[in-house]
Amino acid sequence: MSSAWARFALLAALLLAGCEREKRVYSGQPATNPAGELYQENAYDVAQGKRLYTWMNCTGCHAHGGGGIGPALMDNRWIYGGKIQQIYRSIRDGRKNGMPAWKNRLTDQQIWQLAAYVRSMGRYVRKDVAPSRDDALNSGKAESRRERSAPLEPGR
Amino acid sequence: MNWQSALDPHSANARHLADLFWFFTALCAAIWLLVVAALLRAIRHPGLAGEQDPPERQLRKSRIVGALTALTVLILVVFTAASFYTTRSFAWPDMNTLRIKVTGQQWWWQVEYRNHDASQVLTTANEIHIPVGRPVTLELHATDVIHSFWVPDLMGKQDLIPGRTNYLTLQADHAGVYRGQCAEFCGLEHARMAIWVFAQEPSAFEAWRRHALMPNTMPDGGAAAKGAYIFVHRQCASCHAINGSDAAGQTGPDLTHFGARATIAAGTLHNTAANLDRWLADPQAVKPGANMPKVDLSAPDRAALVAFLEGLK
Amino acid sequence: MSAPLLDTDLAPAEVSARLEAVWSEPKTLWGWFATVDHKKIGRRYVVTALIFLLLGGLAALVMRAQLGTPDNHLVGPDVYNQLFTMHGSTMMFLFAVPVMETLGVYLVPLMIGTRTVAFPRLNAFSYWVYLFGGAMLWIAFFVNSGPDAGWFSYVPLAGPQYGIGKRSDIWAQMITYTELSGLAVAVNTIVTVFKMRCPGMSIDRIPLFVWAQLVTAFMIVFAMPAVMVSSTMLICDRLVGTHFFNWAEGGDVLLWQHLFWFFGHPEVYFIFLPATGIVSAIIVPFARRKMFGYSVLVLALFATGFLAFGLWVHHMFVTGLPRLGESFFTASSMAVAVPSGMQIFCWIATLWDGRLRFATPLLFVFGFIFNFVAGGLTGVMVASVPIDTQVHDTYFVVAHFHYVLVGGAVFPLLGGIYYWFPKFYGRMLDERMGKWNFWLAMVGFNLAFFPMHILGLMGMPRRIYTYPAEMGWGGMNLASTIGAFLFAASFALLAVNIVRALRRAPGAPANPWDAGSLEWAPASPPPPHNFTFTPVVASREPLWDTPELPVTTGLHADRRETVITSLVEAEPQMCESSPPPSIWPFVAALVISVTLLGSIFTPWALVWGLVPVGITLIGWFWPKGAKEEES
Amino acid sequence: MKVERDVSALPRHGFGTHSLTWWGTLGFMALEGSGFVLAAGAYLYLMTLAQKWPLNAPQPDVWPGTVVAIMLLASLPLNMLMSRWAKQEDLVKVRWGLVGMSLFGIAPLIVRCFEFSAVNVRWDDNGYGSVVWFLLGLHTTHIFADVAETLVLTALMFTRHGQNGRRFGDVHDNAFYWYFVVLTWLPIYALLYWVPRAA
Repeated sequence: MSSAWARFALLAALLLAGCEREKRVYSGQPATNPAGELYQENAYDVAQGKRLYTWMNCTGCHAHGGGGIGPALMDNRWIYGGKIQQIYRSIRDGRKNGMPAWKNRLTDQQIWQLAAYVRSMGRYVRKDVAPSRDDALNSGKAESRRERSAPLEPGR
Repeated sequence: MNWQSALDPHSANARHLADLFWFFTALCAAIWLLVVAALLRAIRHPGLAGEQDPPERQLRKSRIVGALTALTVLILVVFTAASFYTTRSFAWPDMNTLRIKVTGQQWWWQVEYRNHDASQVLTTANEIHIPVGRPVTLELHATDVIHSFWVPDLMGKQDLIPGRTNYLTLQADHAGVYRGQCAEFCGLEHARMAIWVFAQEPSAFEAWRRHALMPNTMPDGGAAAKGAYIFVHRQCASCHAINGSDAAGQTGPDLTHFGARATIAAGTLHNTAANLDRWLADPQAVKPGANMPKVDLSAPDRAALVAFLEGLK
Repeated sequence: MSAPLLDTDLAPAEVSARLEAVWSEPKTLWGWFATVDHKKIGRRYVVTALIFLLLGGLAALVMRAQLGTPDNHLVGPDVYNQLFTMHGSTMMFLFAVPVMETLGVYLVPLMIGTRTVAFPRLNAFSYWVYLFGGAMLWIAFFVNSGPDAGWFSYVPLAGPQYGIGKRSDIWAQMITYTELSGLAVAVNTIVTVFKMRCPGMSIDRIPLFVWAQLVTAFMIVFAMPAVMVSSTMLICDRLVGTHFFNWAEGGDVLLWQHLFWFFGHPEVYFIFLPATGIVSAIIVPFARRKMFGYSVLVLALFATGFLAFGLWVHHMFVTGLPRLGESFFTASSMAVAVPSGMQIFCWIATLWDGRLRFATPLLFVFGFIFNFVAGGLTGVMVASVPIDTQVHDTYFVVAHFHYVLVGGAVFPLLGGIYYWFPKFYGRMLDERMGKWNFWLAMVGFNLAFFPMHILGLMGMPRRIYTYPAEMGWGGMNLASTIGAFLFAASFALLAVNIVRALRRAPGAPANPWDAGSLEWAPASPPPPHNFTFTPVVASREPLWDTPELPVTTGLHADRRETVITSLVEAEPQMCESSPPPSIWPFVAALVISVTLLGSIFTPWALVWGLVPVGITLIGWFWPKGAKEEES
Repeated sequence: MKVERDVSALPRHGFGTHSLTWWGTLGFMALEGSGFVLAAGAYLYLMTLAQKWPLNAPQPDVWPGTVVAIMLLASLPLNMLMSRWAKQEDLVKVRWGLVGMSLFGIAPLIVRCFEFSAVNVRWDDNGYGSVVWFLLGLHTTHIFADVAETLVLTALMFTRHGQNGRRFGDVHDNAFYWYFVVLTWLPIYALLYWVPRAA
């Protein structure tokens, strides 16, 4: 009997995860998410982050995650930490050696979305939340098809 | 107000379409009435004994059905021919006329007046100005999903398809304002993706074009100057460009001469100071899902921005 | 093997009792899931489809409420887009096509005088797959993952980049389920009609309803694979990174539209042709007259079925295709009006001299002609390329296809429900409520959809979730919304009528309408084996022409067996046994559904799923020693 | 009761056009065939849009596909005999024929594994790769399904259920379907390997 309940609970959890994954909040994020974790569990936010990644020309330095002038974003080496809050801070405030601060160029919500997308590049988000390929020139495996990178190395 | 109606044509092309439409409608309505009359007559007609028609009656009915079928074929031939000749009456796209590249994006229109001379290339958004009495060739592109360009007063619609280029010829008979909107479902804000066509006398058009090519002069004092500073140094400039300022964002609509435009956010609101303030306060409350984020601005900052943008005539 | 027991060895009453026992399944839970009775499956299918009609209708009502006034905020764009996608997908894939196909699952064997369908287990499997697919779609909707790219799922909007989340995957996989089930039913119908008609039912005596089902089944076999191919390509683009629709890597956006409409246009006829079959089936008994122009009507079915494959491009007139091609497709789209016209003429010619009985089913046929002809004529208008450039993707088209699909298929279906309800459930529906139902439906439907023609011409595009007041569309939208609620009320009345009838004791006679076709020969509802002795027919309306049907003997009375006849003349060729109940179709449908659902999240699910799917299929086909399997 | 026909003397199972499953198999061939035609149509459609074909990929290596074609064709005589033996209800011949057909089915599947790499393009490289893999995958599914069915039938025929007219009907229909699997490969083979060379 208890296993039946457990199965039911699992099913309910899966369905609710579906709810969260697809929710679309257009304006700001509710106060229930002060640390911004929910952004990386939401397919819409991650997809918006991916748009911003292109629109803000992040590819100029980081390419499609493999890095170039700037560091790679799809491996497990994170100079300033790979948690979403740390990535958020890197984008918002910028980092030395060339990473500009985006706090006056993007809104808080957009920075969170961008950070959530960056997390998806090494597939540190769920597979069903990570974006699929773009309608553009082939740039390798889409985020949703990548294997999750190795566990994060602690930030320096 | 018939500013977006297929039945209120303001160009030769749209008139041909409306004429064809009325021709079809008249004939179809007559056919419908005849069928319904026949049905009513059949209902009232007294029944005959037996389960099957006698042979001579069968033959008579067969002749009638045969004749009606032949008549159907004839009418359809007429319809097909009429359609064919209406299509033929439309000119092929002419690349030597005024060419305007229209790019559909989620959920606004980018408009670029082509010219061999790079200094004469003009970029604007959500509004097209055309000279009256001259064919204008629209070059239709899309960068994200499929959209469809449709200004019914002037011409039928044509899709904008990623990876393909379509052409549409517009020619307005007389000066006026014609509204159109995206006709192919394109996602969240498909409902709020309007475009306005301003048909102007050639001289007025030329004057508009010259003016629109010029950079905006930046305000040198007061609220507007503060607004200009905010625009360039806050989030606005990441996506929007204004010729004459340092703002050079490429992903949102070009806002040069924004104050002279009729609407905000692709026809969502009329362009008034109050509406602009409402839009800037929270775009997502007005056009949920649009790519313009809610930027945290104090009321005075917003007022300054409004003053600046509305001043970009 | 025990000595075979033939029906000639027993008294007729004894045969009937034996066959009833042989053709029933145990009245247990297992029996409920294991049944392969085409009538039970058919009834479940129809009821399930009507539940989906209810859900799709509710979605439409919310949409109408939203559009009733300008700048309305009842629902936002996200919910609205999901609503119209759900409405369209549900009505097309989960209601209209299945309900029409499976009215045939119930009626075709009865009408052709046989005991079951050709592949009863496949039939049960179809139902379960369909049920699971539909349930998945609606559960997804309720957890905020309803598809939102329209029932046509155009790429790139439904593609990997712009179709965010799992929504379009769910749509694409729902297609797999429903097409699997639709194709299986189609094959079943074809073989049943080809090989199982009772002796004497040569091809010139097949009821028009059965002809319609047969032609539809053929269309399904050739058209549905197109949407299977395209939805598989879509899901591959989304999940494993193929580039079918990626214009930057050698794919093409319009490839989707070609494939989708190669299926999508014939699909309209999957719905309409069986509806014409219903119309023909109703007109004859209620006009008390044999059909005028039987062969013309059969020819018209074939002509429509054939032409339907040559007009898919008329959905793409504004995509910028070459002009010459457009002219061809204008002509072909118009040509399809010819067979429809011929059908209408023949029906009116039959009614002309008939001694009409103004019962509800016939009223719905009148409503059908009234509405469908209007929809057909606006169809001729949109077939014209120049006119289409103005009305394409506007409310004019919404009006047009609702006149065709609701007027042309739902009205006949409602008439069919009133006509066949006594056969399905052994009870009559109330005639007075039926007439109310009809008039309410007529008024509601026309009030809801007529103004949309004008709205479209006034520039209102489809699929917009709101519009500004200054567009001047408010009044007519409000009228349309009121009409939609009236139309919904007519369905509520039907529901009340059905519930009240079901609460009465059964007592409908075998042939309450004094009809001539075979489904009215057995009791209402028919026994599990349909016919104690397979009838022999000598005309198109056997119950009229031979009050006591001649029969066939020599089948076994101790196992499920049917007569197999020749393709054209329906002369007996052999006796085929029919499989007993089995739980395996249900299990197989369950396992395949879980596998397909899993594949939305990881393609490996298809690989892992092979093992359980293989096991269930072996379980399904491995003989268990029943008489039917060994003889 | 007026008896007009008596069927007690008629056979209780049949082959070919008398059999329901034969018609059912034909129905499934028709719909799968229509799937093949549409997939091939998609291939040709994308080909006409492309600047060059194969698109950004070397020509496919013809050998594995050719070997598959030869293997499939080589299986036809035995398949033909199988149909005949099944009709004659010769259990011993049918048993060993099925073993043979299982091998004739498995062998091309093994070569097919190499074929996927011999096309010199991956499904996620570009539209050309996608449609090549799609056609190849579609056909592989058909071989796989028929081989699986053949294996189960083989096992079945070696049990006590084998000596039964209905089983021979199944064997006959299985052989019928194998023709379809073999014959569909020929146009796809031509399309995948020779059309791009001719273009």
